[in-house]
Amino acid sequence: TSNSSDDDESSGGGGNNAVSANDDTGDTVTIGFSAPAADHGWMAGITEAARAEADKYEDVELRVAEGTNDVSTQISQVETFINDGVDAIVLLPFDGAALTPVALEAMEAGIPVINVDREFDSPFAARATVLGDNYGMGVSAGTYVCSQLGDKPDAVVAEIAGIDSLPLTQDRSQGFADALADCGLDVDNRVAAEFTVESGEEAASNLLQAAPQIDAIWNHDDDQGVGVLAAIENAGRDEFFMVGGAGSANAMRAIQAGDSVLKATVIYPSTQAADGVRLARLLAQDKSLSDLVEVEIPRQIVLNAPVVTEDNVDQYIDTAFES
Amino acid sequence: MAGPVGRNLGLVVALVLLCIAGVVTAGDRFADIDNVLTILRLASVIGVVSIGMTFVIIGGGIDLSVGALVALSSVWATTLATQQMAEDTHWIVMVFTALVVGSVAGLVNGVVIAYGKLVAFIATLAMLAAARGLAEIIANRRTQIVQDRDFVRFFSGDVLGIPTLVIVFALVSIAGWVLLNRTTFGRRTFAVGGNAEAARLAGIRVQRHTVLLYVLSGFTCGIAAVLLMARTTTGSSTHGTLYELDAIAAVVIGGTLLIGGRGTIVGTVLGVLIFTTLGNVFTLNDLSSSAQAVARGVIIVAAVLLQQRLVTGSATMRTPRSMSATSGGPAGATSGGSAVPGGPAGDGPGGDPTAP
Amino acid sequence: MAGPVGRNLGLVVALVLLCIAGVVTAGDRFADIDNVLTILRLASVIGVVSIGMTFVIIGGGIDLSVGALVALSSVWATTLATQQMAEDTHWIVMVFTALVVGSVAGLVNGVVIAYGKLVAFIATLAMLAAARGLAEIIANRRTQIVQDRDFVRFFSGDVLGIPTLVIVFALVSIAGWVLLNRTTFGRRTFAVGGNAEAARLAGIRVQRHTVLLYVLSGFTCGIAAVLLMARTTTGSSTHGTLYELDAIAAVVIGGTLLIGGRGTIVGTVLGVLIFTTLGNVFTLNDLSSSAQAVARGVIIVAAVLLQQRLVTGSATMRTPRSMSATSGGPAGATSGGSAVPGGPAGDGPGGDPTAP
Amino acid sequence: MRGIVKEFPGVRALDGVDLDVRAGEVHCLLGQNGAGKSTLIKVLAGAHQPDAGQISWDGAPVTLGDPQAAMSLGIATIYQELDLVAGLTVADNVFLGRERSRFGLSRPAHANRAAAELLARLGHPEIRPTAEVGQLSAASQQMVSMARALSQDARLIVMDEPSAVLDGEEVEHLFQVIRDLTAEGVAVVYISHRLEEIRSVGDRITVLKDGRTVATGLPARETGTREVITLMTGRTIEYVFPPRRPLADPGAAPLLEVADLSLAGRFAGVSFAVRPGEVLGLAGLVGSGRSEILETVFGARKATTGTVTVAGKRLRHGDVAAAVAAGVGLAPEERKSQGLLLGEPIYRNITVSSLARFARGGFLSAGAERQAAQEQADALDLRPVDVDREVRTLSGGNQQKVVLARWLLRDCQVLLLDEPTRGVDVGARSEIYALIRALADRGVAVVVVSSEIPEVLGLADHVLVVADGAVVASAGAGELDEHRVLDLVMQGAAPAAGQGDAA
Ligand SMILES: Nc1ncnc2c1ncn2[C@@H]1O[C@H](COP(=O)(O)OP(=O)(O)OP(=O)(O)O)[C@@H](O)[C@H]1O
Ligand SMILES: Nc1ncnc2c1ncn2[C@@H]1O[C@H](COP(=O)(O)OP(=O)(O)OP(=O)(O)O)[C@@H](O)[C@H]1O
Ligand SMILES: [Mg+2]
Ligand SMILES: [Mg+2]
Repeated sequence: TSNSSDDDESSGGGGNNAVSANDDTGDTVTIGFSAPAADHGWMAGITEAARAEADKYEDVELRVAEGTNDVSTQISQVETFINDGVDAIVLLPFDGAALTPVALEAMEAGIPVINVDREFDSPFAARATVLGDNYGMGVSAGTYVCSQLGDKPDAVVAEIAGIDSLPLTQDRSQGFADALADCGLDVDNRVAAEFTVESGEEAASNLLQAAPQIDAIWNHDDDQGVGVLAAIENAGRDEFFMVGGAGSANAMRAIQAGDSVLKATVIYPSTQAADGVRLARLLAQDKSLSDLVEVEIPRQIVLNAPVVTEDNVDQYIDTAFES
Repeated sequence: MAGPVGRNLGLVVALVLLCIAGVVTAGDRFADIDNVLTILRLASVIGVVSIGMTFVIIGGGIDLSVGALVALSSVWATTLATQQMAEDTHWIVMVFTALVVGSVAGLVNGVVIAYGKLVAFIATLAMLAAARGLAEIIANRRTQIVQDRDFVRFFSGDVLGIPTLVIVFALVSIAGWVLLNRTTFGRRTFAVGGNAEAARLAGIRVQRHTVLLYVLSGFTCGIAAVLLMARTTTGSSTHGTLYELDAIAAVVIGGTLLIGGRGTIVGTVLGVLIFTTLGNVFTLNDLSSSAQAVARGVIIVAAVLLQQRLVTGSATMRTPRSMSATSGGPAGATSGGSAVPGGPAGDGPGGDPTAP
Repeated sequence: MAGPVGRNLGLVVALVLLCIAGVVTAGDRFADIDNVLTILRLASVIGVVSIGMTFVIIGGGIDLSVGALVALSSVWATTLATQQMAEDTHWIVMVFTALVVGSVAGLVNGVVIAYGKLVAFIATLAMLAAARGLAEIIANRRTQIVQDRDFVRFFSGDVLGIPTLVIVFALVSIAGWVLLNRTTFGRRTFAVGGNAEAARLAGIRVQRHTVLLYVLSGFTCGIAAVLLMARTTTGSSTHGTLYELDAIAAVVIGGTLLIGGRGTIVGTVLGVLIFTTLGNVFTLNDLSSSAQAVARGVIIVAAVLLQQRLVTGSATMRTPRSMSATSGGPAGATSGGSAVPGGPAGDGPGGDPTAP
Repeated sequence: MRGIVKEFPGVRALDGVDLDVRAGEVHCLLGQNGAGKSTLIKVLAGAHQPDAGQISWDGAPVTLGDPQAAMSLGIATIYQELDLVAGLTVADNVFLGRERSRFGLSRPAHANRAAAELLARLGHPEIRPTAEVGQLSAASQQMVSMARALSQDARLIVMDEPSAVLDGEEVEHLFQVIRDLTAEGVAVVYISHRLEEIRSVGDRITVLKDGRTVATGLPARETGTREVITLMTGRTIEYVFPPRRPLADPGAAPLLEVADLSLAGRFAGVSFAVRPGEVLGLAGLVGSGRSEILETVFGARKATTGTVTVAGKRLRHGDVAAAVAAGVGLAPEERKSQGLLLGEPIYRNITVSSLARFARGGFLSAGAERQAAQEQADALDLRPVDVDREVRTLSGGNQQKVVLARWLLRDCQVLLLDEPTRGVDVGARSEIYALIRALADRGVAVVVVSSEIPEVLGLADHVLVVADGAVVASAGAGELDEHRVLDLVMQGAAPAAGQGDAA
């Protein structure tokens, strides 16, 4: 199944509101889109979802800059969009704070900026913000672990983080730690991978050696999770359960099948940028969110980070990204 | 032999072709002055680093730690303490801090390499890991925001329409050119990189000079950190990721030999501009990033081949040891890891670097 | 001179120290057989790549594209079409595909470098970009799961308790050792890297040999892709990220000169083991990744210094033209980008690399 | 070979050269530095492709597209620049490109044995086949090249200045090998700048000048030295040493004083003093440690004990820069690897040690620099005249002049010259002798190392004979003759064997 068909369905779901005039073709708008390098599945899913979303509208021309993890390069991409006079910019910054000045510049130039995923540090830098909830993700994972292990105060909890130098990773870990603390648990072993299958396998292999007995693992990212599961299988370990993160289709299928240690995953929506594109289009065309009474697009939308388990997986699997 | 343009003819042609491609595919949007400034602004940060790298490579070394040093300098210059001090006095304190941190780290590199006799590749790779780790620890993995508005205003402003960043880059390039071509320091750099033993026997203090080269590279990293701080209003341990590869690529495509002893600042600047313009043209044309990667690979190869053909073609009269080049140039071909066969530098291509 | 152990004494000592550190800090968890096998399994993939890299570097080149080639091979070998074919016949088809893709990409590298006379650094950097882009396009940026259970079972299984991965690594190492030290091909690799002009005058077809070296490197990337597919049960365009730096670091720390002409397989294997063990010990001690980075940098420098001191210390009587080494070794110190001053390889440190 | 033409960018190295070599003869190729001798034999070896001309072998025209083609015809070449792979063993180098293998596996034992046989035949059984070539002395390396050529069972062996790094005894041995070869019908092309060698081993002579054949087929023994020199240079040159003049001030304090200098494991207890205007010669066999003495005096190696004093000031051990600052200059033995920045223009090579003179505040005045270099080049009659040419394209003799020019420009008080005339033709040689003498007359203290005993005797005021790392005799040049020196050298060498260049 390709992602775009998934998205069609999802937009079919979300498209209930599209019966409104919002989906009518309006003035053609050019939207600039810039995101970090698609060096892992979730980020690739982001860009792809954004493109797919734009394809659905005849009146949207999406200009996608090469994904980059160098803030300087990303800044220049936004500058290029400003020079170009695009109608709106959807920006998933590699580092929110670092991209703030250029976003401000765009706003000052009259180009609405939709900030996705990693927040700017100035409220004036974006017209609207679509956020995944990284801290909330950690909290959801922690709460789920608590719910399973709450009665075992000396349970061993391990964490496989994503790229450690990213603030979002810090947020997730913080949320996780906070939630665990609520039920008297803490993280006993923590390793960091790099959002890739391979790094996940490597980190997990070492982790399993470091901790001979584990009760629960939270793995930040389902992409690297494929590798983590491979490592677990190789080591022949199954005394614990694992919670994933991001919510890839792979992970959900594994949860559905129920034959691995992966019992749950916390969704971190990969459709944020697609939402951003929609908002950008509406903004550029002076439309509003049809399901809201409010005539203006809201300033901030924080997406939920629900826990997907065997019980509710059917509900989410269709919108999951393929990694 | 041949002026800088002649020697870098291929690069100039490649850049012009690239610009033509830009104009054809993106029209006014490319040729727009704002767009040109955008390209130059982007080129500034990596460009400054590449100038320092040019010296190190001509001097026979390599510096893999530049990206990490940019990160470390930017983080150190934006700690609460530094910013507090800057607020109490003047933002120049932040600039100063960045430059000192970069230079000192470069000093460590240099001492370990020259006196500890470690291979530069390993020593600076170790510094890469250590400096980035240190930056993370200092910043506690958070992005640190520059509070001083004056600092940002100064560096992100412009003079007569030319962004300060670009002016800094131009100044650094000119200073680099003068230093390399018009001073004893530059002359010694060529000597040390060309034949360290001969340089030593000619009375040059090779070790001390080596140290200075790495300090210089660290210093340019400090400058780059300042520019990046101005551009992003932040200091962060993720700044400068993979700058080492970008800088080395720009230097090498600019005709500087990886084995040292030969290279030009002009070539490096052109190399930086080619890479930056390439990215800009791609963005204007909305290419998917995978396709961009493929195209980038092909274009790099094409540009270097062009440079070789043009320079060796027009310069057969100037290229002495064309022996290996004509006869199937094996020396260069395989010491390719280090030598530039067919010599993009245009002088002495394929000159067997290992023959005595 | 001196057996492989003697020559790599410093590395062996470094590894032993590391193991002692592991035992002291993590006790049984480190010394556990499972843990040792984990280290070896992790070392296998990068180890295989490093063996190929050793040949390329001894031959005077460099291959920055290895990581991308691993990715491309793994993706190509796990496309629906390939997997379908494998299902219809035998999983060996997937292995075969990976090896062929790696070798052909290596062939392209080699031809561009040897006959196109491009610097290896630039040519393989271009291949890095292109191959990864191509991998992304083919995989459509998805992680492709290996469906064939037999394949996974075969490679992730073990023989007499030793994981197949480790056995493959051992076999590749032994084959590499024999090829380098006991065959004409190996002799010629040293010759081509040590003095390409002399090799040419001796009638060696230097260009053809160069091509073969890159094919060999591509081939090992194919093997590594197979191992990685087994380890992760996937093919992905993100596989092998930054392998180029890891492999080069392992090779160089193992005493192979970046300018070519000198190096050992044993050193490379030790280099790989040191890096992998380091990561393992860090994880067992639950070090933060930033602290790991700093420690890693310091330990790398320490290990190489140790290697130099130990080997040159015990070998002063064997190193004749040590002029530069004893008197403050500048030659090596600055050609540090390329030469190993004080020669971790233990043979002829400071021996002026340009002397015949 | 008929009408061979080879052009390099900017240079017509060969301009219609004819050469014919008969089986069983030693054909000597003569010519000044840069005449094109090496280029010619590289064409013959298939290493260069001629731009025009015809090569015939056994009467049939052949094309030598690459070195392998030449080798397969039976042409073996010993190149002027020792083209060996430093990192490989002696045996590997001997058989490089023609390795024997079984089932794809090499046979080191077999190769070692064969290499040992060849080296023994060359009179150098002490060179171990398993030794790394980079560790050997230049002379031993030359032997490895010889062994390489012998191993090819060639019908024509070309030797480009094989004797340059050999001392008298070794040269004699080489000649014996050459005679054995020719007796078997092998033809030899022999290049040397030492005319007396030509006379003793050569059969016929071909003289090159500026890339053209000026004479070919002259009988070696019957042609007079003067005639040959005239052919080579186009003028008559007295192959003599300039007259010594009495020291202006015989009682002057020594400019360079070396006392009890030692370098562990190499030489010990060396003492000497050189007064201004004096030329001190160091004679000895190859490998006796003369180069190392010079290098240690210069600070390029760190002395274990002893002192070096220049004009009353003690030099710090192991500090070249300090020595240079004190006015000491060294023209090293290995010109290319130790003396020259090959990729840089001539003028930069000349000025590299005097940069401070052309700099104000670190900034160079390029004009003054180039002009000063040009003056030196003109004074030494350097060719080409263009000081912007890369040094690597110069012939050996002219490269040597560049190194000398460097120290002349610096106005050195003490000049250490290690084999200053190696690979230098007769014309240039006389010039260099005159130059050395002129320097001495200007008050410079000169130390000369040479493997040619007549050269040391003719040039120096005072001679030290070095054997096995020790000074075995010290005498005025007039008190010694060639035989006496040889005797001293041999006596000194005999007892302390095992430390020589056996490596
Ligand atoms: N660093 C060294 N370590 C060990 N042996 C050395 C070293 N340098 C030189 N030798 C050996 O010491 C001996 C003396 O060398 P040196 O070059 O001083 O001799 P020389 O009299 O100048 O002869 P030549 O004419 O070959 O230069 C030689 O056998 C040489 O191989
Ligand atoms: N690869 C080259 N590129 C340019 N010029 C060259 C090259 N090789 C030789 N030459 C020039 O060709 C001419 C002949 O050089 P060659 O080396 O054949 O002289 P030679 O007779 O061997 O001199 P020597 O006695 O000094 O060895 C010289 O002017 C030299 O500068
Ligand atoms: Mg010659
Ligand atoms: Mg000597």
